[in-house]
Amino acid sequence: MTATTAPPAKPAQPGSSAATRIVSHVFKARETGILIALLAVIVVATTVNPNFLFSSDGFRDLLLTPSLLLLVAVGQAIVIITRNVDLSVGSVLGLTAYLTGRLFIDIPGIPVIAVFLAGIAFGAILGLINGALVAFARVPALVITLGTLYIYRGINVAWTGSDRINASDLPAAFRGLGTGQILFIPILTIIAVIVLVIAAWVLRNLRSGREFYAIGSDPDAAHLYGLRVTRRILTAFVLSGALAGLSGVLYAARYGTVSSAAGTGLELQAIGAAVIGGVAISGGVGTVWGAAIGAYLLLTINRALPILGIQDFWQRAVVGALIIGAIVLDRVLAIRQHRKLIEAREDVR
Amino acid sequence: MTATAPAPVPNTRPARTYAAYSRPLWRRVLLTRESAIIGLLVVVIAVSLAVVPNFDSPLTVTYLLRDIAPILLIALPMTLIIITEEIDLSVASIVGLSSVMTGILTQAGWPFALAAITAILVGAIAGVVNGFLVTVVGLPSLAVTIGTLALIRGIAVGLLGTTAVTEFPEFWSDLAKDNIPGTPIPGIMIPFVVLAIAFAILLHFTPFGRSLYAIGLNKDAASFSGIDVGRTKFWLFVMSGTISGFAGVYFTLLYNNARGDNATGLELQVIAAVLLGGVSIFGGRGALHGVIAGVLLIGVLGSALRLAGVTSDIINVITGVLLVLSVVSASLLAWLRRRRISAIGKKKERELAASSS
Amino acid sequence: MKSFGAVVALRSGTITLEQGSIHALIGENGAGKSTLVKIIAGLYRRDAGTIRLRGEEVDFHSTAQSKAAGIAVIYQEPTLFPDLSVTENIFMGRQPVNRIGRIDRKAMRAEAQEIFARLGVSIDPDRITDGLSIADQQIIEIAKAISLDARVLIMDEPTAALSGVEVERLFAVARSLRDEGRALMFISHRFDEVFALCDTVTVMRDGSYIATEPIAETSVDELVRQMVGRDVAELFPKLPAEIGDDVLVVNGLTRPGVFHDISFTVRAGEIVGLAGLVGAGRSEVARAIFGVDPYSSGSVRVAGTALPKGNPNAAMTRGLALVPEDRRKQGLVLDESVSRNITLAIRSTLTKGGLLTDRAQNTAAALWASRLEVKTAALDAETGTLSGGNQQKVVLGKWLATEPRVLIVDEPTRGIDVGTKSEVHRLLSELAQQGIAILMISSELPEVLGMADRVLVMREGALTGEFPRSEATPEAVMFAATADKEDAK
Amino acid sequence: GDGGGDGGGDDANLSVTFLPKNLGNPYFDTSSAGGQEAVEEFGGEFAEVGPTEASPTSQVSFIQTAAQQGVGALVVSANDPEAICDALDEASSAGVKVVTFDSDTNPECRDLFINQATAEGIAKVQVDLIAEQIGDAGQIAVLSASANATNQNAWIEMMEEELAASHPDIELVEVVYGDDDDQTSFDKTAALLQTYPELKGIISPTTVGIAAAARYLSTSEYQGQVALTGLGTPNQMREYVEDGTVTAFALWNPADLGYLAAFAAQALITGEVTGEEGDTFEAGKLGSYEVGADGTVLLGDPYVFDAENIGDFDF
Ligand SMILES: Nc1ncnc2c1ncn2[C@@H]1O[C@H](COP(=O)(O)OP(=O)(O)OP(=O)(O)O)[C@@H](O)[C@H]1O
Ligand SMILES: Nc1ncnc2c1ncn2[C@@H]1O[C@H](COP(=O)(O)OP(=O)(O)OP(=O)(O)O)[C@@H](O)[C@H]1O
Ligand SMILES: [Mg+2]
Ligand SMILES: [Mg+2]
Repeated sequence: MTATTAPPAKPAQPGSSAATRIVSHVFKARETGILIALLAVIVVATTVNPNFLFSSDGFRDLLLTPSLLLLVAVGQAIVIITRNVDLSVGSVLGLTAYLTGRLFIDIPGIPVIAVFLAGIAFGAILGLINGALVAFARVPALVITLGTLYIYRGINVAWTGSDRINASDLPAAFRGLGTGQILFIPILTIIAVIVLVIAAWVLRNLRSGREFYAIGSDPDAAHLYGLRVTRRILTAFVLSGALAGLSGVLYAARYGTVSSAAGTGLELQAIGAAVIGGVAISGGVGTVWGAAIGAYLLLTINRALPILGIQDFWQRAVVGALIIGAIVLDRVLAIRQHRKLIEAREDVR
Repeated sequence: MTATAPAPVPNTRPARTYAAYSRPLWRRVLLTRESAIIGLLVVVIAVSLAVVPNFDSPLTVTYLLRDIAPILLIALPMTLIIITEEIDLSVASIVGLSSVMTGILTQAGWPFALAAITAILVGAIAGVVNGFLVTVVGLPSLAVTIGTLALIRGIAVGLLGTTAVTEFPEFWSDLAKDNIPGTPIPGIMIPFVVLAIAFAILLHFTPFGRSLYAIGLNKDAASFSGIDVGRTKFWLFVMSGTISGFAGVYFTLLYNNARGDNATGLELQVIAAVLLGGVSIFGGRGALHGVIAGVLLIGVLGSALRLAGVTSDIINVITGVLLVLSVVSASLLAWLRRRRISAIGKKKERELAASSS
Repeated sequence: MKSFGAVVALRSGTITLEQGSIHALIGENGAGKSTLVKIIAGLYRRDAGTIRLRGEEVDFHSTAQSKAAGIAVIYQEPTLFPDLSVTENIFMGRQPVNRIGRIDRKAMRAEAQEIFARLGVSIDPDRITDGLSIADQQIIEIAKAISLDARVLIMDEPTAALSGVEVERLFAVARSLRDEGRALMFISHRFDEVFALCDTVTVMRDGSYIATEPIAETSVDELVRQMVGRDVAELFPKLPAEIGDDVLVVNGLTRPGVFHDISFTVRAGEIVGLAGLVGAGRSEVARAIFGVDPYSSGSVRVAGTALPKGNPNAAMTRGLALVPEDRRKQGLVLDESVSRNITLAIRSTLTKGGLLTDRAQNTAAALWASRLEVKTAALDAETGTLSGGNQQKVVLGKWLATEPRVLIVDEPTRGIDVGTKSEVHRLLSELAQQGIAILMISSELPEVLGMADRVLVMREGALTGEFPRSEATPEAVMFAATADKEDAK
Repeated sequence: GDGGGDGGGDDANLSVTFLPKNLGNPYFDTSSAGGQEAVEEFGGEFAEVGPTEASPTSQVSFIQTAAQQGVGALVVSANDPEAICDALDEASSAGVKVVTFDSDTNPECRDLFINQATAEGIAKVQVDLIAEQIGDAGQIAVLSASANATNQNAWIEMMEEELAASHPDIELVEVVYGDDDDQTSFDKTAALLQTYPELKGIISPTTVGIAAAARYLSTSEYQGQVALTGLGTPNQMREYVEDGTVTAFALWNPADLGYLAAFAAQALITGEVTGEEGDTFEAGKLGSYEVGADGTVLLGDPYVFDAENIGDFDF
């Protein structure tokens, strides 16, 4: 974890030029540390086994495996930034993945794009239910999404029964999306990265994006300020649901088989990815870039462990250690920064 | 407090007297969230007895209590933790780790009692880790226990792979399963009832319990009143770890099976039951009898529905709906109350307008 | 009109703001000034009455609507987003954007710097607001309001935490806004500021409108009479007390960044007033003494024995009690009953055989509630439903129940109506008479001067003055509390 | 009410409940369908229950429910040989006949075990298939179900013996566990290929595993390079046999297995057999079967599917 001890994102000194400001910002960003950790894992694993990176499958899997989690983690990050949490994402993914298969089976010849739209819309509706309960009933997201985690999964199991979706039920063109590549880059990864870039841009550059941060930073102040808190929280949950829906469609494309257990346990991975990537569970802090890198780090470590001779049974322990390491690190950095600010004030005195 | 301190404030004016309670006893007892859950439980039991075949067999009681015993046990400390506005998501992982420890040590030839005590101790240590990270390092318990949930489960699965230890001394596994002689009630209920009484007294009739509610409702006011918030929470997490460890040993014996993935997902059931039992996730509200009724309600519903041939997924949906309803109904009631108050305000306004015109 | 349950915060208020003028709103704590402001801002809904803007009746449902109508409000409590940068805090929700809605950060930053230049302060616009001093936070609030370019600007005690220089700059800005033809409302407890800045003044008392006059036609004495509604002398029933030995001895208490080298003593039967501006660090000192906050060096002794650091429980058993400044956040568990609040600090002593019963709590609570004449229907009423003054009595009762030797009261009469206020004062006097050592922190100068045997003054984390009762004039105390660093040395 | 209904002739309680390792698994869907066919033939009452994930503790509550309901017989595929034993014992003492199929428990815990094929036969057919496909030399790996799966473990042990005895040039480098979960099996296949660049073949003695592995292989650079065989169902594997990812794989007919298990249950309920060695009973269209040592009934030899014959099957 030493690689991640980058200094905190600290405001640049006034008067420095724009270029040096950007450089120092990138250098000091919390995301940089986690990126270095990711690169270190890749380098070590590749040194032990060059196939990890330098075979076409190795390279593809490196990019492909975390793409689904990336999408879900981006949605999760947005929700966490507003000081909420969405535990139902795994169940939403499972439901939409199954819906995808059903659409192909029940409506022969349905265009792939229509299935994508249906999956995203369905996920968005499930997210809307979460968001409405949280925003209007003013009940903590943890409880609501814990409830919908059960409910959505139960509906999924009841709906699926024993009719799981098999690869042969899905058109080859659709399945091709799950494994195909454009210029050595898997299509799934391209989709995930496009979503990531848009989300990052919105969160950074649009008023609505910044309001997510404001709400998470201090909900009471946001209310005093006249921000539309209810609408933004609804939006965050709808986005999270829609992204889980999108990754549900992609799950069907990648894995071909969809049973009623698809996506079980994904919520913890998504929250883990966000937290590892520097998104504070108490809201207001972090970027979707961080969550995305966190997702890559999590799953890449999973894949690297067997190569490093560690039994894959220990994967979860590593994930847990990473999460705890990341939050402890954030805490230490925050305390250090706070002390610096106090000292600065003392100096002025 | 020294005896030499002067007795303050003598008052010359005639003292007011105060009624202790504004409402009669029966209303204070009956019109509560806990009573509602207990009532619902009674209704569900009555309907099941009437409608579900075989629900009235003594076997039902035995199996039901055996199966929900781990949830009942862990719900006790979980109630206290949630009342202080924290949460412990790692309990099921601690059950898993404790189960694995029991298995490995028994396999290694340790006497079972020693293995079990060690496993419980391991649970306590896991609780210490949680408590340390939450109270000393000052991290939010939700994030911490999501981390330890993965970490502890990972250690459990890592230690034993996906193999299992299934050989345990007959004496102990019978002890875990046997009923109290002459009743259909499993023996595990004896330690549970003892613990439940201890926790009820601790929570409802001691200064320590009082301080838990104060912490949950207003952390600052609690520490301004001389309550050591950090230390209190620390011990709650240790308690939770220890009892989860004990539940792990029981779980192992009940299923004759020590596996890393034992009790996966149990934390959600425990939390769902605690919240259903009327404990507020915002802290400061809730009572132990409500929680026990909440666990029993989920257990009885599940058992009756399974007997009636309803599949487990529908049971999960019902659990989820109950959970959501139970919290939303609280908000709904509060909202209705607010509306009534504002309606009174509006009426005043109209009267004012009428009188001024 | 506005009421919070049983508390009627605002009975009636007529106030007219005119373009190109600054209107002062004064009144005691709890007079309803902030409530009026929040109703105008659309944060609270009025129960009755009308608001007209340029002749048209308006009814704001949210702060966004009032903002859109051109009303900017600086609230009494800073409302900043701690994790966001200073610039973002100023422009949140209405950042300058380009055609596709992208936030123009450069323009935003430039505008922020321009406002800071106009205010004559240097705050890094890119730093996060977490960790800024109260004064800097207040300046950002002011910058926020200025950036709105509003027709109506309402400032609820904006100067409370500012130093003399900063206040002057703010006044310059306010005057220039007035000269641009905007309407301003200024709330302050400082008469000198009201007279220096404002054109008209409105006085409120107990939620009611009292009078509006041009500033030139009134005087401080007149205003005070209108605010208090009776003779001030009656408010401070100071009883003679026999002053004994040192009970509380504080020596060299220091917490970097908050307070430095604080040393003083309080004797049995003595009331020591601790005066200073908001943000001077008085509450922090009190909290450190009691053990809720840490301190890095120094010592606290009660009746000769040293208190361990950071252990309120030990402080309590040695006979120290602290009635904190924010009774809603620190003093009370509002959702719990009166009886449980009164017995919270003495819960361990009420047990029988280790068990704590409702009956024992009710008995103890009834005793203290009746001694302090708390007005409540029953002991199991939620404390949050009581009026402010009665809530304060519950806090006092809670601490008197511990039978302390030293009582620290922090802003004991904040937001309490005049009648209850004098009751609290009489109570403190009686306690002192019985030999309890009292340290009274208050931002209200008349209260300090009227009650204290000795006045200590703090400024920017340091003790800057000590006056015996006879020498404690308002001028001397205010000077010690506000004088610039250089002057004081 | 009493029991799940007395459907059959006489006064015997002919209600039979199937409890597979997990629901939503095509292999068990097929076996349960066979069971249902048989139960309907002899006029009993059929039910299928089961957990969604293959874990022993979650099977226990279904066993308990069956005992409470007082069903005539319970037909179980065990997720763990020991862990569900106590629950089965209790069911037995409540009068429920216990038949295991596909995956056995300890012999004391059940009345009969319906064995799809002998472990030796299953192990040998898979080893022979892989040896043939990789030219009897090189590294191979096994992608199994969960590490506790009784039958898989027995087969793997036999495969190791068979390899050591007759195929010295084949090296079994690792056994990985996909937990009969699709995604896990898929990702484990990817990891295997990554970790062992020299890998020549994979044996997956579980229907979920072989399908997931085939799906991964069919889109990877290893298609045609790494051989894959094991136990699979024709419907799931048809595509991969046709595109050349898989040459041949083996299985018995799971529908027949369920069918036989149901008739064995009926025979126990009616007292036609008691589980003693040498007892015989009639199993409808499959003919007559004899109980072997340890209360085991053998279905027959595994069947090898390849491009030639796969078109003849639909399950
Ligand atoms: N949200 C609330 N709920 C209940 N009572 C309230 C609430 N807000 C204010 N009050 C009460 O309303 C009264 C008026 O309060 P307000 O804040 O308007 O006073 P103020 O004149 O601004 O005083 P100060 O000078 O201390 O700022 C006080 O008694 C206060 O305790
Ligand atoms: N949120 C904060 N962040 C950083 N510093 C703070 C914060 N709040 C207060 N301070 C600092 O702490 C010191 C004391 O503040 P505080 O308002 O408690 O003083 P006070 O004299 O008790 O005022 P009051 O009249 O409100 O009781 C000041 O230096 C102030 O700048
Ligand atoms: Mg105010
Ligand atoms: Mg203060």
